[in-house]
Amino acid sequence: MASANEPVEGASAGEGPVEGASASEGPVVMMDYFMHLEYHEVVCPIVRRYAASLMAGKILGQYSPKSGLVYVPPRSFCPVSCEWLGEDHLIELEDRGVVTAFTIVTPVQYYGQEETEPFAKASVLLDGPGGMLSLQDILEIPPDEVRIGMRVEAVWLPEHERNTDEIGNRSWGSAAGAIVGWRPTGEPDLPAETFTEKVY
Amino acid sequence: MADLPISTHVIEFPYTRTLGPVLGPFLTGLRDGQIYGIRSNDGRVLTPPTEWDPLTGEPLETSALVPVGPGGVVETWAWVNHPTVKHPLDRPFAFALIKLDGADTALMHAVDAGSMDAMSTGMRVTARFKDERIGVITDLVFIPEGGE
Amino acid sequence: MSAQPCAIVGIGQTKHKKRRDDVSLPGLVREAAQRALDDAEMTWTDIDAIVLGKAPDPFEGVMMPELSMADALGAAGKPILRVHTAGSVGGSTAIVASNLIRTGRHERVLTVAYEKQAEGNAQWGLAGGRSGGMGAGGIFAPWMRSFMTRTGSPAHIGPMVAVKDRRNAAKNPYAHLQMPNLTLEEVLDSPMLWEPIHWHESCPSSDGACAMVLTTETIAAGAARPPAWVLATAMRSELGMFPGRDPVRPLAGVECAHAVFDAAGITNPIEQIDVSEIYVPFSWYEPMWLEGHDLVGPGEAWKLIESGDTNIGGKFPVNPSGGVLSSNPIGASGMLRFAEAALQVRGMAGEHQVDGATVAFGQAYGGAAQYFAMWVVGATLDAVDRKK
Amino acid sequence: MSAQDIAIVGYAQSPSWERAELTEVQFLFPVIADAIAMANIDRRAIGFTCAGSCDYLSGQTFAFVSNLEAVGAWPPISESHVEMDGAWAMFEAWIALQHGDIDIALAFGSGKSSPGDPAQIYPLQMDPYTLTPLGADPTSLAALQARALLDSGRITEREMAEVAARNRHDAIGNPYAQVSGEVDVGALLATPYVTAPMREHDLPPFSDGACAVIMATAEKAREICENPVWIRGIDHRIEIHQPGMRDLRESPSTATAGRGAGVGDGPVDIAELSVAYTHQEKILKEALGLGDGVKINPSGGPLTANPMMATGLSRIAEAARAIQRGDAKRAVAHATSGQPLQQNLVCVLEGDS
Repeated sequence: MASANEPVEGASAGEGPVEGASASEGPVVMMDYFMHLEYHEVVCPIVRRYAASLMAGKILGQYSPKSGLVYVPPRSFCPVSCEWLGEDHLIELEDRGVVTAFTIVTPVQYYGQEETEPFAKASVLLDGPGGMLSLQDILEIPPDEVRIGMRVEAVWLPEHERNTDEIGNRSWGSAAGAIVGWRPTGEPDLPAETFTEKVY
Repeated sequence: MADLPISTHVIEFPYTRTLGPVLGPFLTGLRDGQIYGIRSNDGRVLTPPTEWDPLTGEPLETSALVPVGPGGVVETWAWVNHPTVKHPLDRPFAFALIKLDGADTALMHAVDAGSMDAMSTGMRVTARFKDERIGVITDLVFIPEGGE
Repeated sequence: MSAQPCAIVGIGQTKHKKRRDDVSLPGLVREAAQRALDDAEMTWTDIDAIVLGKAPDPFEGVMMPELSMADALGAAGKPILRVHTAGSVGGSTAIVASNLIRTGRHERVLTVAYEKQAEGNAQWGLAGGRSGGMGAGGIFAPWMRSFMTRTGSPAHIGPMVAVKDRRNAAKNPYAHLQMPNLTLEEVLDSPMLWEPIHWHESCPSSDGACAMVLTTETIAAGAARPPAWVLATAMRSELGMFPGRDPVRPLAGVECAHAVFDAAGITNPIEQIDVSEIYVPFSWYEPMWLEGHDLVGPGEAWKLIESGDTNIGGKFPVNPSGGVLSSNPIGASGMLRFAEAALQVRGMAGEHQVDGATVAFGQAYGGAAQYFAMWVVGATLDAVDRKK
Repeated sequence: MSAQDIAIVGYAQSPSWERAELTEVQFLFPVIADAIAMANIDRRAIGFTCAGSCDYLSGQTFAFVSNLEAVGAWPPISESHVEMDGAWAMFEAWIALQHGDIDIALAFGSGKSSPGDPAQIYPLQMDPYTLTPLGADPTSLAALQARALLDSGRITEREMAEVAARNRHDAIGNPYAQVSGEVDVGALLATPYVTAPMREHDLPPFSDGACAVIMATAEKAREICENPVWIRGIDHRIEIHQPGMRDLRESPSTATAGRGAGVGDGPVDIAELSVAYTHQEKILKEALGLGDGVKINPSGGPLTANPMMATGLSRIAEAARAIQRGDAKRAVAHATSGQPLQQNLVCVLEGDS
């Protein structure tokens, strides 16, 4: 056994550091590691139904009789009343509603960030049976004019341009590929105070 | 099941890892074609070098780096028939625990032996450094000693 | 079987910075742990069990780090647990560790929490790796706006909290951002990130770690420096996203506070708590939690803040360490709150010490303001009774 | 065991799917509901809940938050989460029960491996500087261990194949198994190596699944359950991380945890061990000092169903089921984490005398 700090003589490729081009002379203080992971997840049945309804120009939700809550997109169960929800709990929702909360995001640059201009994301409470779509894009109005109580309606892509492949199991309230966003209807605003509780 | 719609989702990020007083010199050594271990408080030479005693957690003298290798003995090995994109070689190769000359613990690394038949426990291997090196563990692979 | 007392005899933290390029990932964690061991006058081999906490692994790209960090934490042959409850993780980790002492399972427990955010990017992590991320502030902004409307709080209250915390941080050698001369105008002039939050009202991204050594009453009797005693702990979680939830005053936060105060025997928190370290990553969360934990009544928090009562020397000091607004290694921030509360009752908070503090409150929250971890610590086991 | 006696009063598992159609929270939801129903308690009687899962499995930074929906955390609950197998979540819940202020706790583990490629994800579990960049995957690390054991003469490739055949035979009739059936050892040995010295049958299937276990303090357990399964001991330990600094042929952390859990304090009828690779049965059996009379993995074990983050807790549920069915009086359950067998948890269960 060679003594601990002498490079081993003998047939090894050479003694001590091997000559050869090394990128830079100074000490190495950083190490890069490029993580790349791909996930291919089966779209669950209820999201498939939701995506299909969007292709047909309709927004499907699920109503929970026990809790009285409406979930959109539908989730197959109600986490509040802990009851499983099936076909007969599906309901068709309105494509009009009111902005209950919004955020004007000034995009911060990070790897993969494509946004450069401030954008508004809003929670839209749908008319009729209800249902709350979050993180929706507001169109045809500058971000700083978005306000609570504003009446909005969905802006659908033409049927032949719709493509809901992007809708996966975890796209919170996404209607990507069918609804481009929500535009003001021009109707008078509803009083903002009624929504301070429904900030969701 | 085969025709069910699939949603694809990629997470990707270029992490930048700071190295500190032991890993910095260790990877600097690899860039310069030299493998280092570290002398533990009980006199053993640990490879890969750590800032602490792995058994007790007590701090080590971080400047006590010791050159080891480039040759060494295979303590155990596995033949990877189907390498993934994350593996260091794109053709079948061996992962091995290599007790480098001068070290008291084994380094896990890849052996580009060409075929499984070239591999055996107890064989000697030696480091084959890449020409272009940047200071990462993949700056080298091992080959059977006396190989090309 | 009543719970046995749990003492905090060792506290350590790193100098929090944007990027600690002088240490490896385990080296950062060991820096805090070694300081906690030195404070406790214990060695690595004295420790029976380790409880590690941090926020999502994709922040550093290291999965289940307790596995690769076992050796660095002297864990070989010992039990180690890794807790993960989003932003409150630093607090819940400390609570899980204290349970190991209070149930008599172990006698010397090292608990560590960290985040080395400069290895990755927190905004990328919070966006789940996707473009157009909201950022935590983006999720919280509408809730802050709703709180301002509900309580009629004037717009300068948030900026006042930012000035207080960043000036306090100048008295905390470990804090990341230290701005002894920050003014209200500078905060109001700084760019708006998510309306109504200005740049100076939002937390930095930091590399940092925090560690504590917890032990039994008998072992603490021999401690070189006064220990802090865990008087009560509580954790609550609630669903994050469902119609009808009130995220401005989450029920989990209300119930967690009542549970921890009841368990500590606190009947009038605003009077009996000497100092609080609470999770305020965006300025408006100070008033929101003062009311959200029923420390003051609705519409009262901004008055307390405006009067300077939450400053060091005020009636109810909040975040004398500078808080999350000044240092935010996310995984460690919760434990920093718990540890700073313990430092206060040990009389070891140095320049930002609240004089005579014997009862302190540590709080952390996470996720969509849906995870809560809280503890009350005292200079003595009967610290609260002495206040009555 | 000085800790207050605590018993398992309910448990449930999902089937083990190669590729689940439902999302993780959707298939976890009925498992928790079934465990609660078996324990015949009201959901609100649960004093503490602890979850085990791993964000990286599903590739989402806050994936564990959605699992909270399966627990029905409204009104708010006292809950925590470990980024580990559900068996460690059970340990944390078992500790919480010893506080004396609650009397029922829920622990669960869930994981969906199918969306990702574990061979590409799991290298992130290893040392980020010296092992992750090599893509050191669990199969390769297990193969290094298998080779070391083969070289020591303590096992042969035939004996490894026999473990696989026995597990698949025993899995016949187990509704939670994904792989089962009668296989010929000779035929298995004729198949090619995947990662030598391991063949297909030496490796676990990829599985999606979930498991939940409900525990109660002695007094509450006797009140709500006819045949509670007593937890006589739980202990868990971790070993050094770098494979080159360990003797892969041994599992000292399992031996220590086994002593801590009191395995040797009485006869053992069956043992549900987290044998994800055939050669590991020998290592774990010897580390726990289990004689040949002990039936190993009557459920078929992880070689027939291996839902990550739930597979360790499933061993505990299967052992409890065997006791309640009368197939065993005293059982050992084992969970593992880290590659290979770096961290191990041992639990000793006993039926009512």
